[in-house]
Amino acid sequence: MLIDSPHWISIIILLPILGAVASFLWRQHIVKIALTTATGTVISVGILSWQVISNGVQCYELGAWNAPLGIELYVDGLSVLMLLVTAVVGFAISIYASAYFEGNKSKHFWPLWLFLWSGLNALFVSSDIFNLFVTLEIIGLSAVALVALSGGAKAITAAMRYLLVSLLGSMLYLMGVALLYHSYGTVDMVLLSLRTEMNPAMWLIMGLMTVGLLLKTALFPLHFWLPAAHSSAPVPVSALLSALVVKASFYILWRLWIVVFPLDNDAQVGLGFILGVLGSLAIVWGGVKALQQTRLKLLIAYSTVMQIGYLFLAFPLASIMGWKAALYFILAHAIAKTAMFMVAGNILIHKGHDRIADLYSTVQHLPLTIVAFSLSGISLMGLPPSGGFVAKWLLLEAAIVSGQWWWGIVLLVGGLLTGAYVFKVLGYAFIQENSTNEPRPIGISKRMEWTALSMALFAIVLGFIAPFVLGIMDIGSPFTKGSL
Amino acid sequence: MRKIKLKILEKKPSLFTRLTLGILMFLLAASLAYAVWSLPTQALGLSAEVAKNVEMSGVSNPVTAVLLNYRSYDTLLELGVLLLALFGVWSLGGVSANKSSFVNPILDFLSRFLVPVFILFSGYLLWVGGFAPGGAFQAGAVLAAAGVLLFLNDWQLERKYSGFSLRFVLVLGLVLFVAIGFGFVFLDRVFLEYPPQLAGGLILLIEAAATLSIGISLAALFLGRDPSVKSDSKIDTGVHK
Amino acid sequence: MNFDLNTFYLLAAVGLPLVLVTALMIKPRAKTLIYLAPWMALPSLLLALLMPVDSVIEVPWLLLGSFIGLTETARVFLFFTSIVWLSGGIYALGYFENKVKNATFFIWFLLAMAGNFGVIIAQDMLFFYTFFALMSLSSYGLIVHSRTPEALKSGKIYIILVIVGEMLLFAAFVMIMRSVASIEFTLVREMFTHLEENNLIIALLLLGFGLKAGIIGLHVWLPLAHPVAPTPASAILSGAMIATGLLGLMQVLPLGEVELPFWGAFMMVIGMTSTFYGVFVGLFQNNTKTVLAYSSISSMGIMIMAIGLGLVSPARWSLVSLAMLVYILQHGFAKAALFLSVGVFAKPMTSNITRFVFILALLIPVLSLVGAPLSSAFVAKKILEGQLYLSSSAWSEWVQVFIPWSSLATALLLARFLYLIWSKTIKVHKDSKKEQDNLVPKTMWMSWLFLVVMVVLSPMIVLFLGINTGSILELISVKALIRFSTTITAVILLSYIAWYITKRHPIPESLKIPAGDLLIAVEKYILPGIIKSLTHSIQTVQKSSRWLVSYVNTAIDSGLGFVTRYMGELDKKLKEWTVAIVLLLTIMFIFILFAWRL
Amino acid sequence: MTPAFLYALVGIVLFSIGLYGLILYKHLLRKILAINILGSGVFLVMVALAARTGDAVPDAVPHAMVITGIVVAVSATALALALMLRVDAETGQAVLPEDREE
Repeated sequence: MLIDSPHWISIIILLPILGAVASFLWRQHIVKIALTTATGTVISVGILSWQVISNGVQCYELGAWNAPLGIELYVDGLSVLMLLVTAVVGFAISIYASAYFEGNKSKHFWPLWLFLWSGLNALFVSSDIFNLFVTLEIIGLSAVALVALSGGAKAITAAMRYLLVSLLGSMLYLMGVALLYHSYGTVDMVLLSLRTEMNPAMWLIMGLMTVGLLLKTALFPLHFWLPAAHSSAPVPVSALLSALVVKASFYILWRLWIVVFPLDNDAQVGLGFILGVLGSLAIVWGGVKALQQTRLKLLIAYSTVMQIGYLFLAFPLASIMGWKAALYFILAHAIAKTAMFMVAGNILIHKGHDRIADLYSTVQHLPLTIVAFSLSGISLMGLPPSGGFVAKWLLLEAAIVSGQWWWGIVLLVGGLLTGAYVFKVLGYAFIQENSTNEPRPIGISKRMEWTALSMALFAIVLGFIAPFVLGIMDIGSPFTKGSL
Repeated sequence: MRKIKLKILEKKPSLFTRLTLGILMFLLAASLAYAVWSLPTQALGLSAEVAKNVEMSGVSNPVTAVLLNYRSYDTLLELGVLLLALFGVWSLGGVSANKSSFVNPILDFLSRFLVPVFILFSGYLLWVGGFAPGGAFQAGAVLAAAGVLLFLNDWQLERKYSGFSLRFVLVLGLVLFVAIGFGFVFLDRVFLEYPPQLAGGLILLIEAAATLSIGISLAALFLGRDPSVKSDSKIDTGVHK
Repeated sequence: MNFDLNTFYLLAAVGLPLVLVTALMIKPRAKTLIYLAPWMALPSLLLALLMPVDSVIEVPWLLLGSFIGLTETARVFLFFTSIVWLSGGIYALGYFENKVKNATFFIWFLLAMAGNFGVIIAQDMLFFYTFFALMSLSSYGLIVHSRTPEALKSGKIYIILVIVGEMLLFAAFVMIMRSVASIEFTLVREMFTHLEENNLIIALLLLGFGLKAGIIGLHVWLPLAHPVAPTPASAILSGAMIATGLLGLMQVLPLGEVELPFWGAFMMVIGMTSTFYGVFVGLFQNNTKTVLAYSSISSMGIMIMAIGLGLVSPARWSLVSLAMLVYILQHGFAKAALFLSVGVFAKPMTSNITRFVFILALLIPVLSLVGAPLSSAFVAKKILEGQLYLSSSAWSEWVQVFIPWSSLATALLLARFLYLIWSKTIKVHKDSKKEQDNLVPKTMWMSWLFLVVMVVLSPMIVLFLGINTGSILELISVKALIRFSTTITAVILLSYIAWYITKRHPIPESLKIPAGDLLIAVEKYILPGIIKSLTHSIQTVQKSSRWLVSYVNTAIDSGLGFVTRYMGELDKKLKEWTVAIVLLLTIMFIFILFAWRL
Repeated sequence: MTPAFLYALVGIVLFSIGLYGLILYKHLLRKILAINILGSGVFLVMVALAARTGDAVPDAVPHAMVITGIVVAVSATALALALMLRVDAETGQAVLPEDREE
């Protein structure tokens, strides 16, 4: 049966690559090719997820060579959810972009984005730390090129900085890979998890790989490249970067932390404390900075700096519930942030600017867009009913169970800060003013308003289907030591 | 070629900064050295595994066996990275090449002489890769060198080849790799698995296509723009500082 | 998956409004959809009437695993809430002349409706909290519907308080969750005594729910939000949504199980204060809807007092809660009817006869709120008093004095309301064609009259819903009749005196209490006062020492700007490669050190 | 000290020098070169340590990985150089805004 075939795991990687190539070759049909590829990829990911949900973990030995000689692909519940959120966000952004880009930009956008999608899928199913480096590079290079796509000094310099930072991060990671291989003779995560032990080389490996990936994830104080890159990119790209790309490096760090690094519970709590502190600082810093911004896109970019902080609060908790909270933060943030950037895009096209103080009357002209902003804001604040709320609830529970209630305070502070900047924007958008010297607002495509709203609604729905999602997370028990 | 100012006013960083950084770098190097030092002096790594399976791989050069058989997935993705870089560079619009009126006669003569040699050598490297150091990337690099030489001589790709045909050659390596890798899925094998008796031939085929694509991609990266698009007047400011 | 029919009915009642919201978003110009909006309350009404009570169902696939169902309390709430939503909605159909233009109103309306019903059927904290937030946040859309500056300002205050309230409740729920390890209300109530920080939890709950119920100090949003919201929205806010604050307290607090003398006493004092405070401030208002908002604050005060009574003597709770349910039900109908009447009387009537009939009808909710015999409020207060004779608590005497006086206060405030509405009714000229066109739409007065009828029937409804209050007729005594007529006479006399005096000597503007009393006071008097005294002291210092002043001035000048600038500087610094990578290496070395020490 | 370690140490030194250059130099071309030096250091460590097999044939896997790594580095460098040209064209200087000195 086609649907039971084990090869879907390779198809989800190959299909977007071939789509990228096809859209590069036949430029006159680019949007058709791209949307077909996007649909095909979503269906493939759906089939793969269904297989994993019904039959459990999937393993695929590429070239029929098993580890350590060959490369194995591996899909468990965590991978499935990452693939699914990539598919949902990716599909929505494809729809949105098909209305957003035109002409020359479109010609360059689709091959790059489909490559990025392929890289993300490849990353989430890989269990080989060197192969992860290659996928990380695919993601990094396509992301940089996508940022530069909007042209102009701001975007180009942001892309340049992003590229340098991304390369530095990759190299630090690769140094870790080199040392790991020469210490243990394999780059396969499963085998590494059986072999690694604490020794001086291991301390350094952990340090190098962690900071390399932190740099790519833009955790405070290494976030310096993110606001410029995320705010100057074209809107669909900003959404991709905030929703998916920063999560990719986080995902690797996460897997390493749980599986590869030889950390017992005490070590996880101890070392995790550093990450937890940095995460808390990111929340406060990102929140306050977001509040100070006068441009909507920059505000949203700083909000990403803040939201990344939440992911790291799970590290010191070192419990399965904490990890689940982190995963729910990833899902909720990915969906809500996509919606929020789409909102910014709609406003940008409609008004010709994104100055927060001049957003008046937006609610009259773009009611659906403002609803989308409010809904995604609710999810980011962690108010019910939303995905963000479930994540906060889980994290608080985990914090209290492990006796580290102080992370809960950070959570509440973060919620208030988010509330402040969301309502700052809404407050301006609700003002009604009939000014005559304003250039006539431009009508925007219904498709763009609706994708934004659908994403925002999905961020809310995520709050209602938690048991289902949390159930998927248990497949292959990715959060227990020695799994994978 | 557009020139950029190489010398800029770089204030020398303060002694404090340099000292701090120096100490940090020393610490980094020292700890790395300590880590490397602490590794066992002898480690087989995977060489035994590589050697054991090399007969099944279709080639006798272990590096090529790893690159195109055991870990061919990495190589496939890496061809993707190269193509991706090209997409990226082309998406930047490129800075147009100013037609220089003067062609260096020595360079011209040398290139006429060298380009065929380079192509021949590239073919040799490709073929030798099966059993000795060499292979698609080395061959591709030499091929690209020939292209660079031509570009330096103000050689231009004929217009009718610079569109679809060029793009087709650029993606050929990747597409053929995927096609052959996935082809055997229909014969009940997994992705990138070749029957051992066919492996040698298939690998050579993939490498040949890859060499072509890599060579042309690298040369195209050197050119820095999509030759089928007339230089974008907005980007080509021609500002020369 | 456990999925029985009851689960389906319960979720459908909450889900249907949401389905219609989606439909309305897709086709905001579809008139049929808008006309459907009020009827989305009907399934809940049927549910309240037909669903077996005390069926708590576990729904494991929803949220993090939910419990829903109808208890005795929930049924009463669901009944009157759905009726208020139904009539409010129908009223709104007439209220908005251009329904298509006001489609957004119905979107918020339906969202808040779903939230309200969800809160009522919730039997666990998470489900409750989720829908409580949905309701509170969507109400923002109702309040700012007109988009006038006042509406936006009230909306802003409302939303700030809502967010703060949500955070407090969230903190309380998580703390409960931590010790009870369950979110189900029944378990929460049982386990409450074993909670470690139960004082803190109760304080948080009281603040969170008090905001919704408008207890004194937390009431400031009410009189600001109600007048600016469209009339049907204020009716629903005051008739239905305000009561969810009480419902929350009744669901979580261990009423009837544990004696909490301090908190009981505290709530009684707070409740009684709210009752009289609301009336006092309300008497000075000129806007009919503001007066009603204050009256709601006053009524909620009585209910808070009753909850306090339940905490003081748990043995009495079963009957006290009966009284509460009866009172809340009737308050919902009556208050919603009064709000709706504002819109009805703002338009000309066909004839003076109609007007007369309408005025008579208007008296019904007024009198029943005051506690006229045969009304539910009368029954409720009777039950409360009856309890007190049996109770030995020191509080009983206080309450015995409180109840008649509260009736008098309510009556006074409502007299003010009647006066205002009377002075504003528009006299009709029979032959004026223009005014004929501008008559009250049928939907408006019919839904209003429907609520009035509900007020009349409420004692019967209470019995029908299975609350055994005993025969009403037995409760009526000569003493009660005398007491009621005394109250009414007193009110008429007092009102006349007040009218007479103010006619000659109008209350000076400076003495009038603005709507939003406390908040405005802080904004208008206290803050400027502080600033004034600050500047004054600075001036004094200036005279004595110059350098100090310049220092203070700069400090004030910089103020928060200092933080901003400092952060900006730091952010710029972080962008420098040197700083960024030194930080990176530092983090790495800290990491290595930690790993080494482990 | 075996030659393998000696080469690895050289790789480490290259790595540190590359990082030092990446931080201190402002011209983008130098930054890009610094990243390349840094990368070469990593590759050298990887390749050098592969010679610890004890016989003449080194471990082939790190060699293959380094070839992959080099191609990735070449691609990234190409993109970086193209970006640098654009930065220069847009701002008149091949320098990141935070490093500009005026």
